[in-house]
Amino acid sequence: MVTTRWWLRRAGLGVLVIWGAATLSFIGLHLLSGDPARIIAGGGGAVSGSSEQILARINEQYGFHEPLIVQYGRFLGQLARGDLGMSYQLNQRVTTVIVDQLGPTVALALGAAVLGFGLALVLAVGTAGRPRAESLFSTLELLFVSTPSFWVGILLLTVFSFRLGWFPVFGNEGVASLVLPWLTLALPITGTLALVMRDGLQRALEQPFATTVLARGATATRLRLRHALRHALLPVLTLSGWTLGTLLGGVVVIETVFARAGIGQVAVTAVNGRDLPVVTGVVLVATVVFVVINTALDALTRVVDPRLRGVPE
Amino acid sequence: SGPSGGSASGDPVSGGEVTYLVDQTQLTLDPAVSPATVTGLVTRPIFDSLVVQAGPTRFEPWLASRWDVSPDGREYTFALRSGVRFTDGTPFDAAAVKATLDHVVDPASKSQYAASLIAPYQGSTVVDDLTVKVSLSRPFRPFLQALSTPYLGIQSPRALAVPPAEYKPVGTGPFAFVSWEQQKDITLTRNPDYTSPPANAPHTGAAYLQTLRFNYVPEDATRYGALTSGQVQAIAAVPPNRVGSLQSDRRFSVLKTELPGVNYNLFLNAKTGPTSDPLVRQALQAAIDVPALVGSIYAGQYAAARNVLSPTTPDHDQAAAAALQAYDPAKAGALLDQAGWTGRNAEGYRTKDGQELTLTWPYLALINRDQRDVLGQAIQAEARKAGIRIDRPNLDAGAYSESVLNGTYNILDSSNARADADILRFMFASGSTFAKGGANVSLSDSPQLDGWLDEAATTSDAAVAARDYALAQADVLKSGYLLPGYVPTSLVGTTSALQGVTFDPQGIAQLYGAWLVP
Amino acid sequence: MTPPDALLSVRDLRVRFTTRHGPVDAVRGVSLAVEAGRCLAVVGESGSGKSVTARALIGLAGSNATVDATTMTFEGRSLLSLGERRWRRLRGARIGFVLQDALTSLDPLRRIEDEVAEPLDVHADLGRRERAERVRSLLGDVGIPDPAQRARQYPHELSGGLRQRALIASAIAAGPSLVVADEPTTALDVTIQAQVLDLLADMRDAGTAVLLISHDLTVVARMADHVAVMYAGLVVEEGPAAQVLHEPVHPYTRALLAAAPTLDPRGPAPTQIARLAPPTTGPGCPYRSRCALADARCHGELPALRATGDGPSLARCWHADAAEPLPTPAPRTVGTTTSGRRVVLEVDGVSKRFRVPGGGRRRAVDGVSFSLRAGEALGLVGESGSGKSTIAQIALGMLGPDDGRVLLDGASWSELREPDRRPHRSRIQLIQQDPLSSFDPRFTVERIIGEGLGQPSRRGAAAHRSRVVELLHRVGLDATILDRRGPQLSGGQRQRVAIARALGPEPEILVCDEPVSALDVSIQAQILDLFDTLRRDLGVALLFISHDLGVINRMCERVLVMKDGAIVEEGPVGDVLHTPRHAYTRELLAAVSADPATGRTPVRTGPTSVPEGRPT
Amino acid sequence: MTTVLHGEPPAGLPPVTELPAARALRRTPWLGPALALAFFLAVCLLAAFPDAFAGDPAAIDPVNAFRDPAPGHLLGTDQLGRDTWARVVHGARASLALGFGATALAALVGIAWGLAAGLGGRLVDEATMRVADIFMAVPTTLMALLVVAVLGAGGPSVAVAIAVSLAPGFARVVRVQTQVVKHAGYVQAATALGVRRRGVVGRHIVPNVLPPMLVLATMNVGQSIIAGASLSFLGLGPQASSSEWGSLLSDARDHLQDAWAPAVFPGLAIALTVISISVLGRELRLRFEGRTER
Ligand SMILES: Nc1ncnc2c1ncn2[C@@H]1O[C@H](COP(=O)(O)OP(=O)(O)OP(=O)(O)O)[C@@H](O)[C@H]1O
Ligand SMILES: Nc1ncnc2c1ncn2[C@@H]1O[C@H](COP(=O)(O)OP(=O)(O)OP(=O)(O)O)[C@@H](O)[C@H]1O
Ligand SMILES: [Mg+2]
Ligand SMILES: [Mg+2]
Repeated sequence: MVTTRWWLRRAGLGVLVIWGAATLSFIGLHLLSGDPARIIAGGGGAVSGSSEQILARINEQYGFHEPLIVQYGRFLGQLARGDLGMSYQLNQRVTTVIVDQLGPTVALALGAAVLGFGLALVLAVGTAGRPRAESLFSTLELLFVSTPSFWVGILLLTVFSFRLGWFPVFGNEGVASLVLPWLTLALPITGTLALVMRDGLQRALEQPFATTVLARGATATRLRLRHALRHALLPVLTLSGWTLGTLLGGVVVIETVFARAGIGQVAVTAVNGRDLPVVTGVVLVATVVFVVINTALDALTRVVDPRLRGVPE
Repeated sequence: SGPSGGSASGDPVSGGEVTYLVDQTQLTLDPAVSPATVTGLVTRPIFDSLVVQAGPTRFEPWLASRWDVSPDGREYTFALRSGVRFTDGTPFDAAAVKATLDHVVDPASKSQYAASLIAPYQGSTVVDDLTVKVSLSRPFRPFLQALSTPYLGIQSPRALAVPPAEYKPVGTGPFAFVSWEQQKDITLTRNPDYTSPPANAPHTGAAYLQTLRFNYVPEDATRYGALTSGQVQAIAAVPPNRVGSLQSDRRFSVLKTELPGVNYNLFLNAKTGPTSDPLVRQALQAAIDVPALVGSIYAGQYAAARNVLSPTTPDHDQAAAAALQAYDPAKAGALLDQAGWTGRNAEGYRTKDGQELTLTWPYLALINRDQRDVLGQAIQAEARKAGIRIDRPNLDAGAYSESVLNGTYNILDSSNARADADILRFMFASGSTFAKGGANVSLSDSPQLDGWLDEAATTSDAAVAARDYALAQADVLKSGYLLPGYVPTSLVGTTSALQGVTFDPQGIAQLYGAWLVP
Repeated sequence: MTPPDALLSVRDLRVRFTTRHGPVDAVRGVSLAVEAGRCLAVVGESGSGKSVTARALIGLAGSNATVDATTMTFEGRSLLSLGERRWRRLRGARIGFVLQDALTSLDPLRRIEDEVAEPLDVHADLGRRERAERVRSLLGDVGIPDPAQRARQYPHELSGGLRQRALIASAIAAGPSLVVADEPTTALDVTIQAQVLDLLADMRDAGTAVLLISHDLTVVARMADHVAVMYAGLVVEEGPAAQVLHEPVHPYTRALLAAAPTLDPRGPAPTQIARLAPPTTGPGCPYRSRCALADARCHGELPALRATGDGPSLARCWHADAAEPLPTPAPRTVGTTTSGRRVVLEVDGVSKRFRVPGGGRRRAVDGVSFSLRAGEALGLVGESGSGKSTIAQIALGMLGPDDGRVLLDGASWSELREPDRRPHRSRIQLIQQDPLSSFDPRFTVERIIGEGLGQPSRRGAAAHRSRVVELLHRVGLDATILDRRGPQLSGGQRQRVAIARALGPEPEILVCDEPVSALDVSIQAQILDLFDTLRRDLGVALLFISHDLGVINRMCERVLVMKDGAIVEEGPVGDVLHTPRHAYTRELLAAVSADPATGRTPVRTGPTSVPEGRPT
Repeated sequence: MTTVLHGEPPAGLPPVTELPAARALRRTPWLGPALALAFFLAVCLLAAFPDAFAGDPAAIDPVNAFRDPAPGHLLGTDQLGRDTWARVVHGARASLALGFGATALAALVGIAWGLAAGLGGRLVDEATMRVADIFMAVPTTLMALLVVAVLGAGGPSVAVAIAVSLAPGFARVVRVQTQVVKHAGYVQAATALGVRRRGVVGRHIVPNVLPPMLVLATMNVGQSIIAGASLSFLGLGPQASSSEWGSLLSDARDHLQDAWAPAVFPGLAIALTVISISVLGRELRLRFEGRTER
C-alpha cells in the first residue's frame, strides 16, 4: 500500500522542490535589470521619474541596499513563516493578493479539469475499438489539441457573447460567466486525454484478459467499464503533471481573454510590472499546488495499480 | 464641459446601479498617490475639492466658500464651508485640509503626480476651525487649478492615519467607497447626506444613482461587447472604429471630449544617438504623415495633434503648429542628406559611415492603450519609406524604466492630461528629468525655454503667462523635441438610459448628476 | 467417429481472418468431439490453429474472423447462428475457458476474488457473503493454500502456478460442463506444471469434459484420453492417446515425438525434423515440403482424414500405411573422458546479494563453488529464480560477487578491473537467455556478429565479412540473412546468430543460459546437436543452464542442482537423474514423471518424463 | 451452410455515421500523413522564401483597411491595410523558428541532461532529477513568464522560455530510456565481447536512446508553436511589428467586429500547421514502434 514511509519521502521531496522553485525565482528575479526601487516608485510603468528622497525611502523599507545573501536569508525566513512579503505595487501583502484571487481561479481550473476529463472519458469509452467513430473523433481531438486556446476563446466569445449574447462578456459573476472559459480551457485537455485514454483502452482490450472476461460471459460494456477503463486511467494519471501544467498555464491566458480576475491576471500584471514578490508568490503557489496534487495523484496511481505498490519511489 | 448624452429626457429619477467599464487600472485608490487617469474618474465621486474649475481660467467655490491670495502670490487663505461631514462621520474642517495637503507632499506617501501639482507647497496653518492658510515657496499661478483636480480632493484625516496597505478613500463627496478588488472592480454607493456640491453643479443634494461600479476590462472588444450586449451601462474608451455604429444605434450614445494637457506625442531624445541631431528630428517630423495615419486608425474620432498641447488646454496656441515640419517626404530626405545619412544598405535604410539609421523606441505593453501599438507600427512603416529603421524592443517595466533613466532610447511616447499649460514645465524644463522625478524625456536643455516656463508659472499676469507659453510651444516643435501624435480624446459609450453624464474641464466624466431612465 | 453422447461436437470447422494482407485461413476443416468426463488433447506446433479452434468454440474468434462449420453442437444445441446474448449465456456458465497466456489473463488491476467471481457476478446473483464463500471454496478446490488471504491479493502477488490455478478457478466458478484449457502449463515450472495437471485430471474425473491444448507431449501423455494432432489448420492425425503417442502414423506426428529430448539413459534419437520449411499452402499435403516420404501425389492432392491400417486412429496421409517403425535411440555418446583435463573456470565460494524493493537484501547466490574443465559440459538446473543466471553473470565477470572469486585458467578474473579484463574477454563467451534482447535493434546480423570480431580495417572489410559468413555457416545459416535485423529473424535463427556471435572470438568457454527454452522441440534438437559438435570438435567447455532436465540429460556429463542460490546436489548426470539424493532433486524428477495412478503408460516421448518403474 | 458467427462489431453504441472525408482517411491510411506532409512542406517553403510568395507584410495602405478576402488581397487586409496573406506568410518563419528553435534547444539540453543522469552515478542521477522536478513543477506558462521576466520579452527569450520548460521532460524520458538501454541484453553482450565503454555508449546507448526522442521532439514542436503564440498573445513575444502568428491574432482580436479575416487566418495557420506536425509525429511514432515491436 501507500506507506507512511512513502508519504514521508514524498513530503521531503516536495519541500525540496518548493525550496528549489523559491530559490530559482529569487535568483532569476534578482538577475533582472532595473532598479527595483524605481519600479516600485514608478508604479509599474510611469514615464515620469521619482525623486531621490522617495527612492531612498523605498530602499530602506524593502532592504534593497543589503547584500543579496542577507536578502535571500530574510526571504527564506519569511517563507518559512508563510509570509511572501509586500507586493511592490499593490500596496498589499502578497499572501492577501493571492488568497483574494484564488477563488475564481480555482473555480475556473477545477471546473475545466472536471469538464475536460469527463468529456475525454465519454469520447474515449464511447469510441474505443470502433474504427469509424474513432477516426472521426480522434480527428476532432487532434483539432482540439492543435488549436491555441486563446484563439478558441476569442471565437467563442465573439459568437456566443457578442453576437448571440448567451453568456456574459466579462466578469466573474455566476456560473454563466464560467461556461465559455471552462470550455475553452477544457478543450485541449479533452483532446489529449481522450487520445491517451482511447489508446489505453485499446491496449487493454487487446490484452488476453479482455478475452478471458468475455469468455466468462461478460458484456462488452462490462468489459469496458469494469476492466479496461482502469487501465486507460493509468496513463491519464501519469499525464496528470502535464494536465496540471496546462491548466495552470491556461488559466493565465483564459483569464486574459475573458477579462476574469484571478491568479493568472495577477501573474501577467506582476511580470509586466516587475512585481517580484508577487511573481515569486504565484510561482510558489503554483509549485505547491503542483507538488500536492501530483503527490496525491501518484498515491492514487498506486491505489489503482497494485503492481506499483511494491516499487519504491 | 461636454454634452449630456442621450435623446430621451424627462426628470431625473433616483436609484439604480451603473456599471462602468474602464480600460485602465490603478495600484492604489489614494488620488494623492496614484497618478492614473482612471483614478481621477473613480475618486471624483468620492472626493470634493476646495475649488471647482468653471472655465479655462475661472474658479468657483466648492468646499472653500471663499479664498484670498496674498499680494506676493505666496499665501492662500481659504474660508471653508461649514456643516460638511466626511462619510466616515468626521467633520470637515481646516485640519482636514491641512492633513490632506501635508499627506500629498509627505515623501512617505510616495506621491509623484499630486505632489508635482503643488510643488511649491510649504505648509498649511489652521487659523480656526473653518479657515486655513496655505503657504507656497514661490508664486504659483496654477495652484487653484491643481486644487480643483481629484488628485487633491480633500480626504478624511481619519482615513489618512491608517497604514498605506489598509487605505480606504473617504471624502465628503456624493458617493462613498464600498469595496475594491484589485485589478477587478470598485464599488461606490450613494452618500445620502451629501450637501456640498460645487457651485456650478446641475443640482444639489444626494446623487441620483444608488450604486456605481467600475470594472477593469482592458480588452477593447470585450468592453464594447459588454455594452452592446447590454451587460453594462457605460464604457470608457470606445474603440474609435465602433463609434459610428454606436451613434447610429438608438439604444446607445457616445460622449466625447478632448482631454486637456500634453497630447500623445513621440518625444525625441535630443541628447544621444541620431536624434541628438536636430536635422534628424525635423526629418522625422517631415517623414511621417501623422494626420493621415491618425485619421485612418482612429476612424476620424481622434484629432491628429499639430501641437504639443491639446486644443482644450488653457493657453494652447493654435499658431504654434506653424513651427512644426509639415509632411513632406522630399524635405525629409533632404534633411537626412544634410545630416549626413546619405548611404543606403541592402534593406533600404539610410547609413552614415556604415552605421544604419536606427532609432530605438522601447515598447511597454503595460501602458499600451488607444491602439498606440498599431499607430506605432504605422509610424514604423512610414519611417521605413524614408530610410529610417525604428526598432521597438518589447520591454518589461524594469528594463523600460532603466532605459528611460539611462537615456538609451531615441523615441519615447506618452501623453499627460492636465488642464494647465504648466504641464510643459514638467515635460521640458531642464531640471525635470526622469532621474529627478520629472518627465523631460526629450532631455531638452535650453535656458531660454526654462526661462519662459519659470516665468509663466510664477507670474500673476495671465497675459505674460500666455505669451511665454506660446513661445515655448513653438520652440519645442521647432527644435524637434517631439513628433505630435493625436489629441487624447475621451469616448464614453453609454446606454441611452444613462442620462446626465458630463465632463469636467479635465475631461473627467462626472457622475453626480447622472441618472437612469427607468 | 463422433460418439452420439458427445457433449461438444464440431464438424468441419473453418476460420478465416480478414486482414490487411488478405485472408488468412487459420483453421481449414477441423472436426472434434468431447464427452463428459473425458479429455481431448489437441497438439501441434506453434501457429497450427489450436488456439483459434478453441476460441471459435466460444464464439470469440475475433472481430475479423469468419467462422463456419457443418455442425457445431453443445449440450445438444446448435451453436451456429447463436446471437451475442445467447453466446454470453453459455460463456463462463456452461463452457469454462482458460486462455493461453496464463500470466496475463487475469486483470492485473483487480483482486483475485473479483476475477474469480466474475462469472458468478455475470451469471448468478449472489449475496456478498455467499459470493465470498464461494470464491474461497473455489480457490480451495483448485488447491490454492490459504484462500481467504489469496482472495484479497492481486495477480502480480501470486506465483505463476497460483495464477494459473486462480484462472482455472474462475473458469469453473459457474460450474461449466466443458472446460477448454489452452496451454495451461506453458511457462510454468515442472513442479507447478504437475500440480495444475493433477487439478485438471481431478475435474475430468469428477465428470467435466476437458479440451486440452498443448504443444507439450508430456502434458498430453499424462492427461488425454484422445489426441488430435494439428498441422497448418488441419487435423493430421487423431485417435486414442495411447495409440497416437505410441504408434504414430503421420510423419509429422512421428517427427514431433522423435525430436523431444528425454531422460532416457540411452540418449536422444537422431534428429528427424531436419528441414524446417514452413507449412505449405496451395493444394496438396501441407507437410509435403518437410516430409521425407513426399511424392507427386502429396504435392497434387490433399489427403483425407482416414482410418489407418489396424488401430482406431485416423490420419491425413497418403503414406499412412507405409510408415516404418520409429527409429530406436542410438547409445549415448557423451563420455566422461574430460575428468583429467585442465580446469578452465573455477568458481570459488561465490555469493551475491541484491537489494530488494522495500529495503533489505536478498541472497541470490549463496556460497557456490564448482569448476569446469576444458571440453566438459556442465549442467546447471534449478527452478526459476534459483540464481542460475546470476551465476552466469558472475562467471562472465559482468557482475562482481560479494564474496568468493572466479578464476579463469587459474588466473584471477572476478577481481580484475574491467579494462584489465577486456583483453581476456574473448576466452569466455555468453549465450544469453533471451537472444532477441541481446541484439541491438538497429544492428544487422552482419554487425551483430561482427562486433565480436573487432572493428574491420578498411582493407580487411571483405575478410571481416567472409569471417561472419563462415560463422553463420557454422551454425547452419547462410549469408542471405546478413542484412536482417534481430526482429526479422525467426526464433531458431536468432538463437543461432547469438551462438555465432559467441563463437566469433573463438572462446574456450561458452556459458549458455537457457539456450533452447523458447524453442520448438524440432529447432531445439538442431541446436543441441550444434553444441555437441562444438564441444567434441573444438574442445569448448560448456556451462549449460536449463530448467529442462531432458535437455540436461541430452547434453551434459555432470550436473549441478541449485535451489535458493545454493548448490544442493552435484554429480554425473546419470547418477543425479536416476538416483537423486537430495529431496529437491527428487521433487524435480517426480514432477516430470507420469502419474502411476491413472495407469497410463508414460511414453518415452515426453521431454521430461522418466522411464517406467523409476522410484519417485 | 455458412454462418457468420462473429463478423459484426461488438455490441454497445450504435455505429456512428461517418463523414465521407473520415471514411476516405480510414480507407487510405496513407492519405492523412501524405496531406500533412504536403501541407507542412508548403509551410516550410513559405517560411524559407516568404518574399517569393507574398509582398511586404509591413506595407501600410490605410485606404484599403479592413478589406474582406478578394483577388488582390487573398486573405483580406487589416486595420492598416496590410495584406493578411503577406503577414501570415512572413509570420510562418517566426512561428516555425519559435517552434523548432525552442524544441531543438530543449532537446539538446534535455538529452545531455538525461544522458548524464542515466549514465552517471546514483548521486548525479538524484541531483539532476531533483532539479528536473523543480523545473517541471513550475507550469510552462509561468516558467515562460519568469524567463521572459529575466531575459526580457522578444522572440529568442520566448524560445528559451519554452525550451526551459520542455527540457526537463526530455531529460526524464532520455534518462529512463538510457537506463533501459544500459541494462539491455545487447549492451551486456557488447561488454562481454570486450567492447570499450566509449564504444558501448557511442555505438549502442546513444543511438538507441535518440530515435524515441525524435518522436517526442516532433510532438513538442507543435505545442511550442502554440505556447509561443500564447506568449505573444500575452504581449511577451517578439516585437509587435513581427508578424508571428500569435501576435497577428493579438492584433486582430480588437477588430473582429470590423474584419474577420485577420483574426481567422493566422489562427487557421497555427491549427493546421500544428495538426500536420502532430499527424507526422504520430506516423513517425507508429513506424518507430512498429519497427521495434515486429
Ligand atoms: N485475429 C487474427 N487475425 C489474423 N490472423 C490470426 C488471428 N488470430 C490468429 N491468427 C493466425 O491464425 C494462425 C493460428 O493461430 P493460433 O493462435 O491458433 O496458433 P496456435 O496453434 O495456438 O499456436 P501457439 O502454439 O503458438 O499458441 C496463426 O497463423 C495466427 O497468426
Ligand atoms: N539485478 C538484480 N537486482 C535485484 N535482484 C536480482 C537481480 N538479478 C537477479 N535478481 C534476483 O536474484 C534471484 C536469482 O535470479 P536469477 O536470474 O539468477 O534466476 P534464474 O535461476 O536464472 O531464474 P530463471 O530460470 O527464471 O531465469 C531472483 O530472485 C532475482 O529476482
Ligand atoms: Mg495458441
Ligand atoms: Mg535466468
